[in-house]
Amino acid sequence: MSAPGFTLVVVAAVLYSSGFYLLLQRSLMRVVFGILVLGHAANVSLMLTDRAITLPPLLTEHEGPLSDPLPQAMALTAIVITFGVTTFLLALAYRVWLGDENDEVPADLEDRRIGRLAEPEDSA
Amino acid sequence: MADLESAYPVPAGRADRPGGPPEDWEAPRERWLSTAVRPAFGPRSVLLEVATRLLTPAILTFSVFLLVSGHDRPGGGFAGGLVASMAYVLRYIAGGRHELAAGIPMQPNRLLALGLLLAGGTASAPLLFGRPVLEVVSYTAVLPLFGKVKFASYLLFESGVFLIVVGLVLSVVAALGARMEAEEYEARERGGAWGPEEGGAA
Amino acid sequence: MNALLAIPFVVPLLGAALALLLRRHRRVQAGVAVATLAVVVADTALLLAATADGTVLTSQAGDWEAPLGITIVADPLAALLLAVSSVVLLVVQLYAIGQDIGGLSRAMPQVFHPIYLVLTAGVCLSFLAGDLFNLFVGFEIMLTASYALITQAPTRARVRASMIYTVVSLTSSILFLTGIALVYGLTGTVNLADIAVKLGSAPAELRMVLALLFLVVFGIKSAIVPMHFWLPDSYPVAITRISAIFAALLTKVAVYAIIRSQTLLFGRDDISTVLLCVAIATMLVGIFGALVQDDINRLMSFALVSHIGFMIFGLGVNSVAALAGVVIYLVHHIVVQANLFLVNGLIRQYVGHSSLRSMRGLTTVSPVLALYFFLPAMSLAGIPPLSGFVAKVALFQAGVGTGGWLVYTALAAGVVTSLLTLMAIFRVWARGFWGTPMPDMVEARERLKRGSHLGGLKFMAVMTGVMVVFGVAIAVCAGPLSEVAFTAAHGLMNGSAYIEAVLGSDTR
Amino acid sequence: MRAATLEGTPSRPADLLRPARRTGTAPPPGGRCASVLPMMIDVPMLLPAILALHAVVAVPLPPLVRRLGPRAFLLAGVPPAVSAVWALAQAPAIVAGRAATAEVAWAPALGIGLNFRVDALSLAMIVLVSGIGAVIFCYCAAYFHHGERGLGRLAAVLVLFSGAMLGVVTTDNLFALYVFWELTSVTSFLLVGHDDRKEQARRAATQALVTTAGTGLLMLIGFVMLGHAAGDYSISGLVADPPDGGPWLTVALVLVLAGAFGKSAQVPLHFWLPGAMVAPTPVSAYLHAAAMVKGGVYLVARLAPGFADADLWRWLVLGFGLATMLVGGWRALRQDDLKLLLAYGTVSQLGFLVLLGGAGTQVAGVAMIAMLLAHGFFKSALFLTVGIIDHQTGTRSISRLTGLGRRMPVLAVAATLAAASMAGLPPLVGFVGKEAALEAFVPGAAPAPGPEGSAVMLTGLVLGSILTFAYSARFVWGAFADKSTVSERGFRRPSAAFVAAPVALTAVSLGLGLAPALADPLAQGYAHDLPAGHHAYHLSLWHGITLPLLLTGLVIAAGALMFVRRRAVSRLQNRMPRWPDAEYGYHLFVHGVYSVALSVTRRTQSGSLPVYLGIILATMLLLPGARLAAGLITGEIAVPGVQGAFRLWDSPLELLVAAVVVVTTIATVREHRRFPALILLSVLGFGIAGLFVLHGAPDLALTLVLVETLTTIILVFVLRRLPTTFSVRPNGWAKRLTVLLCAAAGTFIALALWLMTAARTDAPISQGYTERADEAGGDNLVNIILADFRALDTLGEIVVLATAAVAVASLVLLNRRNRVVDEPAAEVAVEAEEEARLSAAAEEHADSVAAHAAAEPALGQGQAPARGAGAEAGEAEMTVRGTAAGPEGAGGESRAEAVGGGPGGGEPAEGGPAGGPRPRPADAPGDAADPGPAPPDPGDTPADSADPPPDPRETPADPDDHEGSDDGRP
Repeated sequence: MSAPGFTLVVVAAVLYSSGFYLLLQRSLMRVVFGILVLGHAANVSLMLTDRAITLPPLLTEHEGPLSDPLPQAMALTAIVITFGVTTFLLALAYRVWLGDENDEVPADLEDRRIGRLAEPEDSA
Repeated sequence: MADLESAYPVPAGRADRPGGPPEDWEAPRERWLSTAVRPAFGPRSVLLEVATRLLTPAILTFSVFLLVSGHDRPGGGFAGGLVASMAYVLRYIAGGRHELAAGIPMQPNRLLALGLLLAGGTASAPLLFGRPVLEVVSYTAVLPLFGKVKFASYLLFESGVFLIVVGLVLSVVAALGARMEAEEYEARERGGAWGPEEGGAA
Repeated sequence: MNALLAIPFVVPLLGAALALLLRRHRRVQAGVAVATLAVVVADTALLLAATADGTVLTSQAGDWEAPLGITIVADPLAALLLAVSSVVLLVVQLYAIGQDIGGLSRAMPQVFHPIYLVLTAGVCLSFLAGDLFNLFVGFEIMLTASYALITQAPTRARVRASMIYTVVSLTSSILFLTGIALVYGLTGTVNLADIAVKLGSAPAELRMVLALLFLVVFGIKSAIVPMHFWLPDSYPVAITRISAIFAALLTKVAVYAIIRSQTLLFGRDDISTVLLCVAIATMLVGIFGALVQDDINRLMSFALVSHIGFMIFGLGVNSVAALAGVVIYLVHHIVVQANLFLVNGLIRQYVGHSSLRSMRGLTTVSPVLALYFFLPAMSLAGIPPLSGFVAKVALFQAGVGTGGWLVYTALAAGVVTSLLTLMAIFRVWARGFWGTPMPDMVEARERLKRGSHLGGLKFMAVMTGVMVVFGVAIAVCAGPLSEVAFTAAHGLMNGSAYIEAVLGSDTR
Repeated sequence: MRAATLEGTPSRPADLLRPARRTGTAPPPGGRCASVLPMMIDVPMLLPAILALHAVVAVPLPPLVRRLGPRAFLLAGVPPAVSAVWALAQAPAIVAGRAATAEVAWAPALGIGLNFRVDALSLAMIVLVSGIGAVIFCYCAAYFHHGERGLGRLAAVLVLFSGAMLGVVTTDNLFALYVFWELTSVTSFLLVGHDDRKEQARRAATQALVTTAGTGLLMLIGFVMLGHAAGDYSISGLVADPPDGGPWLTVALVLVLAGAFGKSAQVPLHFWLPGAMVAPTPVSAYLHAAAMVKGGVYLVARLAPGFADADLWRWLVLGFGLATMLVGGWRALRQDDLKLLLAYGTVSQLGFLVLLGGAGTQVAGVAMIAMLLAHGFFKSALFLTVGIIDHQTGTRSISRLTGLGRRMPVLAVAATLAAASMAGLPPLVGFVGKEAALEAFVPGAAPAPGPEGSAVMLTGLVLGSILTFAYSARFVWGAFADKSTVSERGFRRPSAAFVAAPVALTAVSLGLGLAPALADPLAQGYAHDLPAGHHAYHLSLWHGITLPLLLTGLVIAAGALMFVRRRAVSRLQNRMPRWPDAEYGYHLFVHGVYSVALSVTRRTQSGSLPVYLGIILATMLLLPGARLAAGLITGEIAVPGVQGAFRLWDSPLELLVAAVVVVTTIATVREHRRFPALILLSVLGFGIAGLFVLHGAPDLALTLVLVETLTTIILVFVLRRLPTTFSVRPNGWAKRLTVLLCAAAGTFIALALWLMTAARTDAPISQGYTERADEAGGDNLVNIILADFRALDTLGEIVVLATAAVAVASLVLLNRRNRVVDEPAAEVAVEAEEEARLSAAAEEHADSVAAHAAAEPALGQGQAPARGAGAEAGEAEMTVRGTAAGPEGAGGESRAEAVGGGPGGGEPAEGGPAGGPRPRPADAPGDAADPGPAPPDPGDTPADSADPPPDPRETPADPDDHEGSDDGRP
């Protein structure tokens, strides 16, 4: 059979790369944006599995090859889940901001304490 | 504490301060226009408020249509729920938190619980008869006025979805919109620094 | 049969809805929660009894046959883990209620109970899912509930921790979804059994890519090195009952997913070299981390990471005996980790914190507490005759039985890890439990004894005791447990019983 | 109470432990009363019952001791006494070769079973473990004081230990052996650490545990390998039919021997035994003379019949045994503390026993049994003697004791006899054993080590015996002699009951010496299984004028000379170069482990979320990514060809929308102002929706548009609070690396998608949905799937939504007192302080130590005393308490936080029950897990935390440091 159109593949690559890049930022809002972009990316990849442009999977309106409904259903579920979780992440970001007056993801204190402990060790 | 109502009234201790609204302040339900409304974004626009109030029933009706017709046309519980909640979001944007509080039928948590009960109940009902979970039962009746009408249990299930989506959006708007607004208000009362008027997208 | 399979996730959902409705009536709400979990415990016990002989039970949701509809499957492995998890969930629930009675917690009971029940549903659904996308949904239910739980009583530290936790989990979820897209792209199906069949005709190299990708996806959630960093930064910060249940169950569900995917889906492909290397790294890095921690909860979290390595080791050895060892280890570890975190919670109640830097003489402050800590800690270190020993022996036997230099290296790492675990635990014991109690600890104890919340505290202690007894019972019942484990392992290695049960049975 | 226990318990546990399969006679008939008598006859099941009796008695002991005081130890002595009586009753049958067996099933699938088999060797060990155990329990009743701290716990653990030890010597399953073996390690840990307020006790206990459990783990692996090779985990089966050799078998034997050597304190693992002498003296007498340390000897002797033929085994056992014997003896000579003298003597004797047990010849076997019994009796008698001396005079230092012989003549005589047995003088059992031992290595007498080997061993044994004689003499002299240079100390006469125990044990030594025939059948019973020697040898006082007898004469002469010229010996010892200390090795090990752990953890656990996520991405590239790349390069993964499957786009419109999506995505990434980024993001969302429309997914597009709108609105809610611009990371290699990593990860995923979808062979299952849509009754396939075919997913999804909603609400709509923003200044301030300190420390790379010190001015002083050699218990505690109580000192605020667990003092966690409705919102105490406030305790750096590795030359834990007093100076 055939491969999916390469345009969509490029779109997926860009979405994933950008999403990952945003995810790796210190600013929480950008992390949230990253999750949103990655959500789109995942949905596009589900679309990709349907290898050709076809008609909507509505039995009444059309005759001819219909697009694959299952990835669509899964993408729909995924969209909604991403939406729910994103709102939570936003609430969390708000909370971080309430506490810290900035929206950066702070490093773990205890980890840094352990890291600091080791320093005299090394110099000795 | 995760209740909506606790989000709206200005927190205790602030009520009797002169200039602040009374503690149990609530937007008037009956009037077309409320005077003490402060919109979430930007300056107050009477036109928007009226339009919103007029639109709400229409949007809600459309959402129910989406819910019911989902099986045959694009739509369904999600889309319906999202559209319905859009009505409330609009209301909040136009009229602020008090307007929102006045407009919603019940607390979001209760909506969520009811939706979950509805969907979960539909899912588990077949179990009582030894059938697999979520089996769909449909029944076609001939009603005097409507003619042939099909009742299918997935409609109940979809209604659960609908309620939960509405509950989610209301809950989020209440939390991230109204609560934050209330806090700002508080902070301003306190002589705090920042005001909210910084642009607005919608 | 349909009901038996559906109850573990449907009833908690209904319970959650009820609890959410009843949040004003705290006692009723707690009652609903306990009743729900009791039903789940009873149901999973029946499931275990029904599958212990290797039977694979299935139920088709909505009565649509297998690849179209979603299959709910209980094989011995799933049933065993379900049974153990549900007991742990119930005990922790009761512990939490005790804490709430005593007013000893800042968590919000009104939302705690519903979310906890949702978590239960998510865990059960993940164990029972016979469908890859449904597994994803089960994971999401579990994870969303865990996001909500980890932010209970949000302090700065908790918000910070949950940020790390949430973002990492979301990353893994997105990758999981991507993985599903890949699998669907390659096979055109999402039913696990169907995928297993159709992957047979797929190119081997692509299969291998998928196998490794799913290892990464589930590896993030099960905290295997080098993807474990988030765990010690987030679990210990949550309130006790929540870290307990997280440590006990969440990582294990992910390990279960690894086992299921690597045996059923990718059983033909041999990634044992990767698994063994990962196992060695996980064991050592985890336990090294544990050795240098000053906070008991953090120490236990690192130990948790380390001992995940044992399970991955068993999977890497990849024989029936090894998988049986993994199953025993899973069961043992679920109970022991929950137990240790519950004890840590009691320590926090007694001492006010869990930092070894200012803790001495707990044996004097509370001998019972010392006993409660000692037994599970010994079990964790694999000291006989506790369950950890049985689990470790099973894994060691499998390792020796398979042989090969990499396996022996991993075995050596396992021995070193066991020893270092012992050292880490005795560091806690020698510093926190022995010695002259600090004056403020004695004071705090006196205050507790006089306080009005003693009843709640006692209830918590009793529940911790129940968990200790459960842990000991696992060791005592090692015979039947190992029988079931071997049955489960046979099923995993073979896979055909699973596939036949899902696909073979025609429309009933 | 006691009567009830005696009557009730033997039958009850037996009922509980009724085996699945029986090897003995028929099961006892039902009724409980009726079962007592048959149980006595039903020999097999009695042993598990006796084992259970130990556990049953242990449980009520703590409260009983609180009520009755030390007298409760008499009750504690019941289980060992019962076991000893049972063993003696079985003796005739066992000696005749009919081993008693019993079996309790546990986990047969894993080969773990509680199988028991009592033969001659086991019988000899039971006599030691239970017989001497019972005597020591009686002694305890006189030794301890009423109301002593933790006495109940001690009694309970001691009984448990006794049971575990009984298990070790009677079990016939490798795993069960390991179970009991580790139980003895753990119980001994608790016993050695009995006085847990002493730093030294804590350290010695940990040290002993790490050594024995660590080697025990090696042994476990060895067991598994042995059992796997033999296909059987039963010891008797293994010994009767040892598996064929092979490299792994050799490894297995080495591992097993490592366990045995660790337990029996063989050089170089011997250091823990003298350290463990901080335990109460009766405990030492029991654990470190009679029972636990014999475990390794027992294991060696147990396996010798099967494996003594292996060369490696023989040389390991003989070599380490001899070395231990000499080193222990040599070091015993320089001890001033009587107990340490005995401890090193024990090390020496253990070497001797291991050597005899492992030699594998019949004569050596006979000698081993004799020496085993002899050592158990004389050494425990001597320990008990030291206990009495310590108890009555308050010291056990040779240089401070004088004139005790006059004042405690009975004890002196008994102890002298015991010491004589140790020195190998007739007519004591020690002499009998030593004769046999020397005989075993007379060149040509046995085939085993070969003539040269025998000669070397014999020489070594003679040297060791000379040392033994010398330190035995030194013990008697040191404990009881009149020394002119020492003034007499205050003294209380011991009660008769107190002295009875050592006297009784010595009496047994004497009795067995006079009538060696009593022990001979036992010895023969064991030796029977060993590879044959060339002639039968029986224990006897008189064998005629033989080489061993002459050598004994030599030993006595040389030993006496060494004792007389003790000052010269002592000078010689002081001049000897110090050997690298094994304990130093242990500390190096511990220290090394902690350093490695610290540096590993510091390097891996950075605490930074972007780093964590980056590592996850890198892992994804490294595992599946590399695999995909490899497959592409090797051509094993087919790439869709240009002419056939490859398509660039599906419609021009798609290309347009895709271009919009790509451009907005990249613009979103590059945008650093929040609102423009937000708008770009919404455009992106709508673009994706457009793609969905093009691909025939109207449902998806509709939902996405709605969701996107809502998301945007909610983002606006939140974003209006946050800073106008996002923080920007400087351009640098880190950023470039990130870009590269993300681009590679994205490309990998997209490529994989493309390739996998192209490689699909089967039609997707969706066909089925189209066919069966009418059954479900609807036209919108997507919706039917969501609401019917796969409604379970939808159910899960709405649960996620509901949970997220509740989570958002509970996170934002909190009680006022729970809001982070209203936390009191305290926590925030402290955290900020800590933050500042951390960043300061992080920045000053140049001199991190200085930064460290500067950041914690208060800690400077505390560090030295706690760290140094003065880690003596009291002082260390003082230091800790000092810092704890001194919040008003420098850095006081953060200090108070750390110690008190927050402003509420030591309030319990998670909300502080005392807190109630107070308006203090911080759960600072509950949050004490939050590391913020506390700077590290002085002297508590992980490096020296569990087991501080101080300079061994300076530690009081190192027993050798007592030698400062030189030789007592008479």
